Order: sequence, then structure tokens, then C-alpha cells
Amino acid sequence: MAEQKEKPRKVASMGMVPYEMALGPTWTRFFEGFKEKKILGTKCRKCGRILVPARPFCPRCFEPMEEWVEVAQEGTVVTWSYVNYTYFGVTPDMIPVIGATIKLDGVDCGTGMWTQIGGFDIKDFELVTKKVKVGAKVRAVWRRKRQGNFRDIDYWKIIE
Amino acid sequence: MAEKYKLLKDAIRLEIEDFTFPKKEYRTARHDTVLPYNWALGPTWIRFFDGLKEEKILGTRCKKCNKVLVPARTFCPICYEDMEEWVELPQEGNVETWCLVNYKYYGQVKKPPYIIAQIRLDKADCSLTHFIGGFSLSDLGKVRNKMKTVSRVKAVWSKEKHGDIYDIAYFKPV
Amino acid sequence: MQKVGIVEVAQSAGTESPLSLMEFTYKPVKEVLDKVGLKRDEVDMYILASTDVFHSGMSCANAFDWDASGAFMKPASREEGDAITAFVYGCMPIMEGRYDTVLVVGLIKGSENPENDTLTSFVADPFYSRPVGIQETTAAAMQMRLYLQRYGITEEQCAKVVAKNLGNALFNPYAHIKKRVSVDDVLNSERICDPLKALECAPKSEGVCAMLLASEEKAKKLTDKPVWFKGWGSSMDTFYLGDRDLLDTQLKTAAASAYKMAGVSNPRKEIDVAEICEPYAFQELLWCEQLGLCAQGQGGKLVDSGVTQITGDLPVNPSGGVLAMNPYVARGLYRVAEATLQIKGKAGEHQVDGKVNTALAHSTYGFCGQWQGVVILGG
Amino acid sequence: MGRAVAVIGTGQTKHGRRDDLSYPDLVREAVKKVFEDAGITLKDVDGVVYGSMPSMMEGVAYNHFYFADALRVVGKPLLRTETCGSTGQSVAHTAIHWVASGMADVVLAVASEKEHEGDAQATMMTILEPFLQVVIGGAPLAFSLQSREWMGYYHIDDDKAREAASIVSVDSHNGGLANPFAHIRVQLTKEDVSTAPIITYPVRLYDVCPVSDGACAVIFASEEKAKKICKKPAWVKGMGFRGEEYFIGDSNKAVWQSTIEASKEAYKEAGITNPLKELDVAEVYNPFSYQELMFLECLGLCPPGEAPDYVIKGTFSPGGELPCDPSGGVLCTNPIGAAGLIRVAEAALQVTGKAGEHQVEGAKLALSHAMGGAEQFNGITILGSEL
Repeated sequence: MAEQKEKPRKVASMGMVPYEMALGPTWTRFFEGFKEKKILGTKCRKCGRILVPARPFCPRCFEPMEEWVEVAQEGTVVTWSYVNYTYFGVTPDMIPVIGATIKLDGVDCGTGMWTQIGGFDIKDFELVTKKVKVGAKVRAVWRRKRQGNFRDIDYWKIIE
Repeated sequence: MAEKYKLLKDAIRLEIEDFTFPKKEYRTARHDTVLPYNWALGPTWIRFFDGLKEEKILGTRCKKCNKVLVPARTFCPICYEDMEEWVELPQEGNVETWCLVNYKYYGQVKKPPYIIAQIRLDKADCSLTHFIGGFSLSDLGKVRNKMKTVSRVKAVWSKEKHGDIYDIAYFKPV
Repeated sequence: MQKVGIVEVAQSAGTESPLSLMEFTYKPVKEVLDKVGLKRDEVDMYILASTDVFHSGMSCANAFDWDASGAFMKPASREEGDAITAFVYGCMPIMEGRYDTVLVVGLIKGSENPENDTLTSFVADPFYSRPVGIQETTAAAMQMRLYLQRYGITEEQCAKVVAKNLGNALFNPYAHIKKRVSVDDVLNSERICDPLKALECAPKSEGVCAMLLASEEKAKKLTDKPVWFKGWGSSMDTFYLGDRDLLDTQLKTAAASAYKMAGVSNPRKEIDVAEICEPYAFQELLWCEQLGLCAQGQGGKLVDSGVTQITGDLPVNPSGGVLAMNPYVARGLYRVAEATLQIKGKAGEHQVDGKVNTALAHSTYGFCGQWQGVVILGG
Repeated sequence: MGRAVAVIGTGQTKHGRRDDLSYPDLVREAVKKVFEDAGITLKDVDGVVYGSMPSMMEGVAYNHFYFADALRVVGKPLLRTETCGSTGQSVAHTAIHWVASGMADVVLAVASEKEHEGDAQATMMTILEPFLQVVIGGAPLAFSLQSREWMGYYHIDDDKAREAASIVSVDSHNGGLANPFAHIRVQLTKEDVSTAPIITYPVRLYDVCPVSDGACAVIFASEEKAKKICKKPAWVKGMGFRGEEYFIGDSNKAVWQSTIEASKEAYKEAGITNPLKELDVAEVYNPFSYQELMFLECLGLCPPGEAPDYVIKGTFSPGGELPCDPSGGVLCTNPIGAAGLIRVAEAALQVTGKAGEHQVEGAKLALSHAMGGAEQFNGITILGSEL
């Protein structure tokens, strides 16, 4: 081992790599639905489950999912969490955030990590714990200008 | 993603190039991975780079196989023994092989054209990878002809030193 | 030790696809299952191969890849590295008698990534090799110069590899580059990284390759012509280029262990066809030497003699090789798949003339072939 | 099931903030130790399996190339296995299959992470594609969502879950104090834990694992070799691995099927019918204390929905029926890629009686576990003192 007298030293750097993913026909159609304030899912002809976001195939049955259905924009909170810390790329003005899994009525899965609850002062943590409960009913709130991406749903509003 | 680039531009004062993918006729999502790193050098690299600051090229000798390796190593890759004996190496050596980079790619370290080479410093038992320069590289044919005659090269030091591999600016033909 | 048979393979074409990575991966996997007549959950185990930096900007590649690979709630794993390692991993649980069927998938969508050179520069260490510009192409160019100098290999001989392989690719429906080029075209193409010329470097392709492996008994039930896994060898080299003799690679060690396991004593005579990973044209010649298919320094004469042509005595890369189709990561599994098709006699228009009993599949990645792997298959 | 396989040596670095060493030198620290522990030479090793978190974590892709010398793999075959947080378990499984297949007799498995060289949460957000799953929050968000889903599903009230999670945290941190390799060394009370700052509610600071640098190495050998080389090998009794869908909403995460099925497969192979009774110690992957509660249920160590009661009762505390994470677990040490292999190493130390101050008296059968992905993957390895 070399001499240990030296103080630890580090080299600060950045990794920057550009990527561009194809949305593919399934997710392109899913986001086209957003433009028209529609949430679209696909139904598996084998197990009968309706999944949102729409899928090219059923991950369990492994059959193509070709039947499209428009689903409800109301649902129930399955779980939620209050994000109150930062990391690289997340600045203090971007938090807090309430991430939630929402089971839309008539859908056989919960939403993934693309839904957040809002519409009130979520900086007030007391208020958050009072309002946001597992089992609460929520409804999608759309942006006025929609571009066919996930931002088209501004947030999910607690309705009871 | 633009915000992220701004964040790191401020933090590291980096020049950030644009990258454009070929135009696509289907919907896509641009997705740039932008992440910060803090690489610990450890005592061996620290001492090697401090050496460069003083215009010294340091290697280490293995007590078992007696080989001198440069840049300096914590341990001998063959014997796995700690390499504790430090050696200052001559700054001249032979060109083993080289390439002339004359194309662009994203994240490139230098504006082309430039020459990267394997240089066997005198008294070293391995080659050092670095640039060869000090003459015009604009005419490819001329460079190829010139390099046919080049066998010995010598380190040229950067005026401003930061304790990194660029403290050697390049090696020039002797 | 149980015998392992390759039952069926499927591959996607290398050209740019508008499908999402998930849809793109699903197709060949589904194709293999349908061809064999197995349901997804009837396969005992899944081994994926994908690589974080070559994965459209998503890390922990298995997270996204899981659904389309068919691995839902099945024993499974992922190799981060060349997909030929996933093939070998897939053989292990069958050899030990734990599972009867394993599905192996290697995947990438090159069109969603920046240049391979950008990505392979991240393989270099951050303090030394990376800042002096080492990535796969610059490393290969230095290896090539040494090869030309030491053994008197000519640039023309290297260019012949491109003309041969791209010529073969015209008959491979999955190949990415479909273009007839002459030796002169190659020699006159831009010297992007002298001595390497543009046409001597592999492209950046899409590619998903799926393959079903099975135990002897099961394989015989599932197909009338299983292809048997006979041997494997692999070896890793030291990291820094300056510490190595770039022309004395670990491929010799890898090949020796593969031949030993497969009982091959004279590779030049016993191997009927070879699928070799040659992202840079000269490497096909160098790798042939190190695989023992010709003597050291004789790679140039080998290509001159014509034996490596598709019509020759020892066809090398009848599929067009990596020069015609470079789905980085998946390319190793493509080599195994192509070797399999040759033994099965199902390579279609690029089927070699003679009967194929024994085939070799090779893959490599890392600077100047730091990692080398060789698989021997038999009919 | 092929040939019997055993652990014949383990090596761990001192985990923590290791700015003192470059990354390859850190890996070498673990590799040197495992060779000393196993008492073998380089010649004995037939192959190496390596794993870590993705390249984006420390900014070096395919870092097994960079570490080739430190791993002592030059001239030998290497397989690189990576499955996100469960990488350590998957690395062990690859090595076990390799030996069991007969293609190798002795395989060195190494896993490492140097989290202080990057930004772990920013890296982990890159697991998700950029257009569908976009809520900020990193791994703490994903796993807090899961904890609350579990609480909601079984109607476990906040206070009870809070108390049980605090006990898990206190027990683990006490374990860390007794483990010379552990990163976090702090004495905590239940109150310290339950009043700490909120990270992602209900998860608070001491419910969360640290950011650690560290490496772990384990040598696996065939029965014949193990008996020849090692006085007291730890035998691989069973293993299992399962992964579920990419979209976290697709399955019920409160009854985590990948944990359940992976452990069922491992128990079946090991011939275990009542894991709570038969196991002597469990190294459960617990980056979040709430998650350990759920794992205890899904690993079949207590009935569904009752983990808090069992934890409060002391079943899984030191001296309880089945002590969990006597090493301090992931809550005290989390070099992510290595964390799953550290669980295997710790299980081996326990069944061979080499765990020192944190030894569970007379442990003969140990479970090790890791999980990863977007609530997706679970891997289990069971080790025993008898073949």
C-alpha cells in the first residue's frame, strides 16, 4: 500500500449521456388519449384483466393485448407517500410531492409511479395526514393545454 | 432535463455540447442521463498526480516480479503484491502503436484530429497511453508519413497544472 | 452433468424499429415460445442479457426488461455484459439437473442510444484512460496498427473481410447493413481513426435474440433436431492497455478451454463453420489466429486463400457477422443463434454448402478484446 | 439438483465512507480477505462472478473490466450478474449454479458498491422509463408506497406499525454496534427513531439505510473441494429467485408474491416446512425498517398482517425465537450491489460460528435475502452447517 499520509481527494465530474426512446404504437395511442382527456387501458383476452397504462401484451398470459377500453377517471388510493427530501436533479422548490398508487374504478391494477395527489396546500403536513388516506376517492384533474404526455393530468384531487 | 444541465453547468462549469439524434418519424421521448460523480483517487493516484504537478512521471516497482509499472499502481496486477517502491521514470520513450482520431463523437475528450499512442517509457515495463502532438495534424497523408519516421517521443508539460493526466500536454517526437 | 440442447431460436432484424423497447423485445420471445408450443409459464427459468449504458437510458435494465422477456414469477437472472454469457448461464441449471428448460434473451435497441464510442468511453477508468480518449474504436485502431506492423498484414487483407461479410449479409434477412462493397470501397472509405477506415467498423444496430435451451430428454421431445452445447471457454485480460501485448489476447486461453471441454483437438479440421465477433474488420483475422484456425500471423493469408468464404472449406461469419449487424450486448447470442441455424441446416439463403457437424460461436467485448468467450456446438 | 455446493470463505471490507481508497483498491480489500479466510491460492479458483448496481451509480460502465486485476480474474472466465438491489443474491446464485453444473469446482463471487462516488437516488430514478413513471422520490418513495400499501391492506394502524418499525431499527442498530464491518454505529432508542425527520412519510431518517461504500467476496466450492479445503464449510441448502411486473401497480405489493414464491422454492429445496421454528437466524434485506415487517410475513416467518405483533413480542429480536439481522442488516450498511452478498456472507459466518460478537448462539440454519427493482425482485439463499 502506498503511503497513507495524503488526505482523501476526489475528482468531481459529470456523466452525460443522451438517449431517445421510441414510445411505440401502444404508448403513442395511450398518450393520444390524454389529449382528448381519455385514460385508455387494454384488456387481456385470456385473463380478462384491464391494465392501465395500456400494454402491448399481458405480462402474465403473454398474449397480445389488442382490445382497447376507456377507463374511469375516478379511483381509490391504494397507497401514498410524502416525498420530502432532495437528491441530484431535485431542487427544494420541487418538493414536497405526494406519490400515490391509485386503483381506477373498473381497472385491474393500480397506477404506477405516474400519479400524484394535489390540489391543496401539501406543504401543510398536518393537513396532508388529515386528507390523504388509503381508500380515499380521487379524480383526475386535467391541464387546460394538453400535449399528449404524462403532464396532461395535473394532479389527482381528493373527492371524499 | 434542461434544468439538470443548468445545474451541472453551474456546478462544474462544463462546456455542454448538444446531441441530436437522427430525425425519427415516430413518437419518441428524449431521455438524457445526467449524473454527478465524485471519484476518490486513493493514495496511489494522489501521489502519481502530485508527481505530475512537479513534472515527474512516477511508477511503482513490484518487489516480487521487479517490474516497473506506470502510472503507479497500488498493487502488481500479476503478483497481487502491494507495490511500495516508487520510481521516477525518464520522460522519453518509444512509440509502440498509435491511432489518428479524425472523426467526431459525443462526449469526445478533444477536438479532432489528435493522435493517441502507447508509449513505452525507458525503464518501464509497460506502456503509457497519451497523446502525441507538437506538429500539424491537418493533412492526414503528411501525418502518416511523418509518423512512419517517429519512434522516440518526449513528454511536453502543460503550463497550468491541475494534478491530473492532462498535466502532461502530449508527447512530441524527438 | 446433463446434456444441453438448443431447441429453437428467434432473432429480430437490425434495422431501426419504431416499436418501443418493450414491444420490440416481446416479439422474438413470443416467436420462440410459439414455435416450440410452450406457454410462458411452462419454461422453467429465464436468463436475460442487457446492459445499463446500452439500454436507452434506463439503469437496472432487468426492471424494464422483465415483462417482455416472459420472466414474470419464474426463476430468473440477468447477465450485464455480452449475451453469450447469458447462454452459458442458461446451460448451467440444465447441466446440474435442476431445470429442464431455460429461455435466454439478449436485447438492445441501438437506435435509442448515442454512438457506441460515447458509451464505451465509460468503460475506461475515470482518471487516466478516459481522459486520454480511450474507447473501443481508438483502442482497436492501436491494436490494428500493431497487427499490420508486426505480421505484415495488409490493409487490403483487412478490407477483404468487410467485402466478404457484407456480401454474406445480403443473404441474411436479419442483417442491418445490406450493401455490396468492394475491397476498394473499403480502402477508399474515410480514415476515421487511422488505420481504421469507416467501412471497417461495425454499425450500431437493434437486436433481440431469444433462444430456448432444454435438457436432452426434453429437447428431443420439443424438436426433431436439437443442437448440442459441447464446450465453453472464457478468459479475461488485465485492464490497462499498456500492460498488455495487444496481439496476444486471452482468446487463446478461452479457446483452449472450450476445445478441451468439447474434445476438439484440431480446430481447423473439426470446426465446420465459425461465427466470430469482429466489430472491426482486422479482428476477424486476429481472432482466427488465436482460435487456432490458422497459424500466428497468418490471418491475412487465411482470408486471401478464400477458405473463410461462405463457399470455402471453413466459412467464417456466413451471417455477415458483426460488421453487418451489431446489436451490442445481444451480438454474442446472435453468434450462437447463427451457429445453431447452420447446424440445423436452417440458415436459408446463407446456409453454407457442406454439412455442418461442429460450429464455433465467439464473442468479445471490452477494449481490444479484454473479455473473450467461445462456445462450441454440435449436431 | 446437481452437486452440493458450499461457502468456504468470506471477506468484507470495512463498510462506510471510503474516500481513502480508489474503487479498485476497495474491491481488492474484500478479495484479499476472502483468499486469506478460505486459505486457498489463485490456482484453485476456476472462475469469478461479479456484480454491482448499474454503471450510472459510479459512472464506470462494465466495471468488471476496471476491476479485472483487483478481482484476480486475469486468465480466468468471468460472469457479470446484475439484478438491481437483489444483485448480491443473484451473484451468489450464479456462482452456485456454476459449481453445481460441474463446469467449475471453485468460484469466487464478488459484489461491491461505492455509493459516495455518485448520487444513489438520482441513479435509481433512471430505473424507470422517462415517459410513464415519472413521480420524483427515488427508492424511498417506491418502498414507502409499499409499506403503506401493506399497512392499508391489513388495517394496521400507524402507531402500531411505527412501534414495530422502531424496534426493528433499534435492534438493527444494536447489531451494527457489534459488527466490526458495519457502517452506521449508533445507539438509538425507540423514541429517537419515531421522532426523527420525515424522509418519505411514514418513513423517517432511522428507518432508512445509509449511503455506504463497501465490497464483499464469497468463495463457493463443490462438495469434494469444500471437504478437502475447508474445515467448516457452510452448505447451500436452498435458493430461490422471483421477479414480478415492471409497473408497480400491477400486483398487490402488500402480499409480495415474489418474496413468497422465492422463499417457498428455497424452503422446499432445503426441506424446511416451518421456517420460524427451523431457521436459527435470518439476514433479511432491510433498507427500510417498515419493509422488514412485510418481509417477515412474506418469508413465512409469521402470519400475514401480524408482523408488528410478533416484532413487539420480541420474536425477531436478539434472544428471540428467530433473531433477524444480527449484523445490523442493510439499515446499518448499504453498499447496494454488495448488500445482498453481505447477507449470504453473514449467514455463512453464523452457521460456521464465526460471527464473533454478533454470533447467534448455536446457529445451524440461516436464511439470507435481498430485494430490488421497482418493488420487483426477491432472491433467497439458505445456508446450513450440515450437508
